[in-house]
Amino acid sequence: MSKVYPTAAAALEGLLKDGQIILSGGFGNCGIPSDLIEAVRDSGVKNLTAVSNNAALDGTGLSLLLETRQIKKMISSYVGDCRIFAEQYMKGELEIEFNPQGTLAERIRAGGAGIPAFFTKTGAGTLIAEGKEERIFNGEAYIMETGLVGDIALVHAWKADTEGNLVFRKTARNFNPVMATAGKVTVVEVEHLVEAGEIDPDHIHTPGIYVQRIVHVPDRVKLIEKRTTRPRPAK
Amino acid sequence: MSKVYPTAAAALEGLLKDGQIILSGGFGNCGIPSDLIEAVRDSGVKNLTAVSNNAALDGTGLSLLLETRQIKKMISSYVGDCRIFAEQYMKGELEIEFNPQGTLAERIRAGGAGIPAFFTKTGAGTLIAEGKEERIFNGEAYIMETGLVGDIALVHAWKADTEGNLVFRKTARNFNPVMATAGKVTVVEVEHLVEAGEIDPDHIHTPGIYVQRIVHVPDRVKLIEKRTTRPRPAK
Amino acid sequence: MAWTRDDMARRAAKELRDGYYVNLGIGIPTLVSNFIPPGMTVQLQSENGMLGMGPFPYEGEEDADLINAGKQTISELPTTSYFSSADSFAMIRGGHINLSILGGMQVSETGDLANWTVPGKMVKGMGGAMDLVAGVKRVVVVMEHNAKDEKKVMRECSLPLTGKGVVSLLITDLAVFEIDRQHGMTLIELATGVTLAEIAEKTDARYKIAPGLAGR
Amino acid sequence: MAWTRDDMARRAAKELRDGYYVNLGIGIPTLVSNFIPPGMTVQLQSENGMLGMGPFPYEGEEDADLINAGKQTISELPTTSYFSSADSFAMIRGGHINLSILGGMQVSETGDLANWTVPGKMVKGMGGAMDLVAGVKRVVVVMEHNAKDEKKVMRECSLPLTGKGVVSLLITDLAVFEIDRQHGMTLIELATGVTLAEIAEKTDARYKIAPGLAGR
Repeated sequence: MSKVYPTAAAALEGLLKDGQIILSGGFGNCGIPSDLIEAVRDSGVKNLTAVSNNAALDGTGLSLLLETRQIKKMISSYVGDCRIFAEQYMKGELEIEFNPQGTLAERIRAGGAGIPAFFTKTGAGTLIAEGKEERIFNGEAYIMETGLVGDIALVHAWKADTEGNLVFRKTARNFNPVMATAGKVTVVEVEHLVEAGEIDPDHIHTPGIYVQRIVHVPDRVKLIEKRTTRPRPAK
Repeated sequence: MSKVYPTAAAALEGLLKDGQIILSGGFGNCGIPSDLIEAVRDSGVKNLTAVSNNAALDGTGLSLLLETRQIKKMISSYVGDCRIFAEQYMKGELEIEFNPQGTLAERIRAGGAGIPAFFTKTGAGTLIAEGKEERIFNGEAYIMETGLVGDIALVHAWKADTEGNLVFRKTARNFNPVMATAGKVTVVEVEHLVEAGEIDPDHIHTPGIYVQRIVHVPDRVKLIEKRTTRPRPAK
Repeated sequence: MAWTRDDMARRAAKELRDGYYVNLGIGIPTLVSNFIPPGMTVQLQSENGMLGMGPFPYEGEEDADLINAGKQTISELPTTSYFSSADSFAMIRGGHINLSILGGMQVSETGDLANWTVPGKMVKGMGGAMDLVAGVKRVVVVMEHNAKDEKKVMRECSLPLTGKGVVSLLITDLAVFEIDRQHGMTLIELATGVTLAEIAEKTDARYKIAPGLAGR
Repeated sequence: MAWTRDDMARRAAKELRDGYYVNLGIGIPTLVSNFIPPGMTVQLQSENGMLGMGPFPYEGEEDADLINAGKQTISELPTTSYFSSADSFAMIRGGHINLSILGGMQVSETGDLANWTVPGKMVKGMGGAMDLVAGVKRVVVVMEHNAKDEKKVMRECSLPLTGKGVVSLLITDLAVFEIDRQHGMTLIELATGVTLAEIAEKTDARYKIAPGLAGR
């Protein structure tokens, strides 16, 4: 039973349905599952709830699914960089649930780890606490947050073996490993695909148990949102 | 400010006090911080609460501190392999709190991650649930467990750099990374010590922020509890 | 003619499916790995932090850093990955393991399992058993039908529970029972030569009899 | 003579200690990294999953996989480690970061901070700010004392809070205040040429005046 599929469309075939919760890795434009998101767009599936830290820049990442109005709700921590997001949100066409970034990450980690709820200090005494159970531990106020799982998780990894063991690269790791744990089905696009046994088992970030389908996307050009540099010192 | 100390005793100097909670990595005899435990023994500190999955075999690991009666309480998931443990426990000289192994791991993970409490299905409807809050999520019973932190965490790693970035080896990883996150002070013994920059930053299991003190223990002989083998196939 | 330990392991192996991730307990469950059908890929999880557990190492290749949850030396496979205890039990608790095969002391007709402690004896601890039965999607218990003259397949367990309503399938040396939280226990197979009367006599639990077995 | 942005960053840098792990927000806080005293080792955390954040890369060495929480390209150091967002915020929430230096819109005399949204304007989201102020041991806010004619150092924040009782030190272009949950706000420094009268006029919060400043 091979986990490897020839194209992003093939890797998603039979999985997508209207109204699903889709988890997507990535931070800004870094480490986003671009090919898989394009395949979701091309599938035409709609009324999605997208869980992702950001919506990426206009014309990239999840904003592609905003353009086509396939997303009805987003759960994110920051969307300030996306114009189309702002437009649809201000017009009331898009529902948004803001979660503090760490709460979002932990809710997804909890979802993947079988933890239905946990307490965190983050957001206690703020708007975020409204409607949530508050409890005092050791004299400090905490609020209860719930675990979050998705129907499908879309993940971008640097390298995978055919067993689905994943390695991420630098800060492109971000939300990807945690999304991989919380999808009922997890689909991964990888820049490098190798045979099982070619990755040192102590270097694996995400064990293959979390990965149901893999597509090899070797040639994707990765975008940089803010290109900041310093001058080279004179020799 | 160097994190590297010349001996295990030096690495613990000024940290130990009677009545502390000591977290110790290791599973059975695998990946236990042997040199550090010996240094705790030699310090004479007492009335300790030891948090560790096991007590190791007689004459090794935490059982050394049982021999000297420095431990008044253990929080563990399984202690069946340790005779001295059984003796002291049956005589009522040692207090024991059994936690399911996954609950123990998650309580420590939560402690290190600033989560005072979480819900888990593990142990619901059993003795473990007694005195704990029970709550239904999605029709299933869960119990509330609390985060756990220690005064000192003792960790065994395979490799460290001088910044305290750690790499573990095979199943000697076990409880070590999570213990490292939950000690107010974390002291690590390492088989290999290298300069900062010599470990690929994508291969680091525990970032240096969790490590306050390091001691290099290159020559320790590692014990095997159950040596099981298969015959080589005939050529 | 009760089933042998190998027979029971062979029967348990029929619960495996291609691509499954499986956790095997100590004792008879460990034997199940000898009966994985050829061509079927199954990855074994060891809850101390490993997926893709290989067989015992060749003599001389034992590695103190490479043990299973039973503390035995084992070996790596090409599919192997390692992770921490916290990550291991996140995997277990999160329902990512397809199947766990465990030993038992008592199983009830509602799927309760007792397998970790006997009052009055030295308590060794539950290890990862409570997490496994609570977290794994499908729990199969393999155990002797009776211990000497004591019944072990019960209306209610008398021993402290490992988990409540967690067992999906019970394989004993005499028979196989399906357990469903709503519909209770059903006897679905008999070991060769075992009669319905013998099961009735040796079982405290109430159970239905699957249609194919009636009259045997 | 109010402090410049660089002056404020230089003042904030005095809060650094050797061996500290520090998270710097966007804007003036980012400038603090230019004023780390020689010989002092400080590791910067970027909440998208990096410790040991280096400077901007040399031209031509930008890497799309290596950005900070402000989405700018950055570089690695010998001390660098990478980790997931969940691990990053476990680190933040768990109190392992010694110091966070952030920008602010309003700070109250009890240490409340508002810096993420203004009612009526487009909501961009709080990102990691709520986690940082809740989790980091010591939170320093650097901001202008006033916005045009609006006061920003308040008895109570009028804007939605980022955190309640979280700010330990407030550095403005005019002054520095210590904030203690029990003892309230204390003015401890004035920018060169700034008078107590000017602070009194421009501040809504109630504050004590540190002994050394009285009469200026």
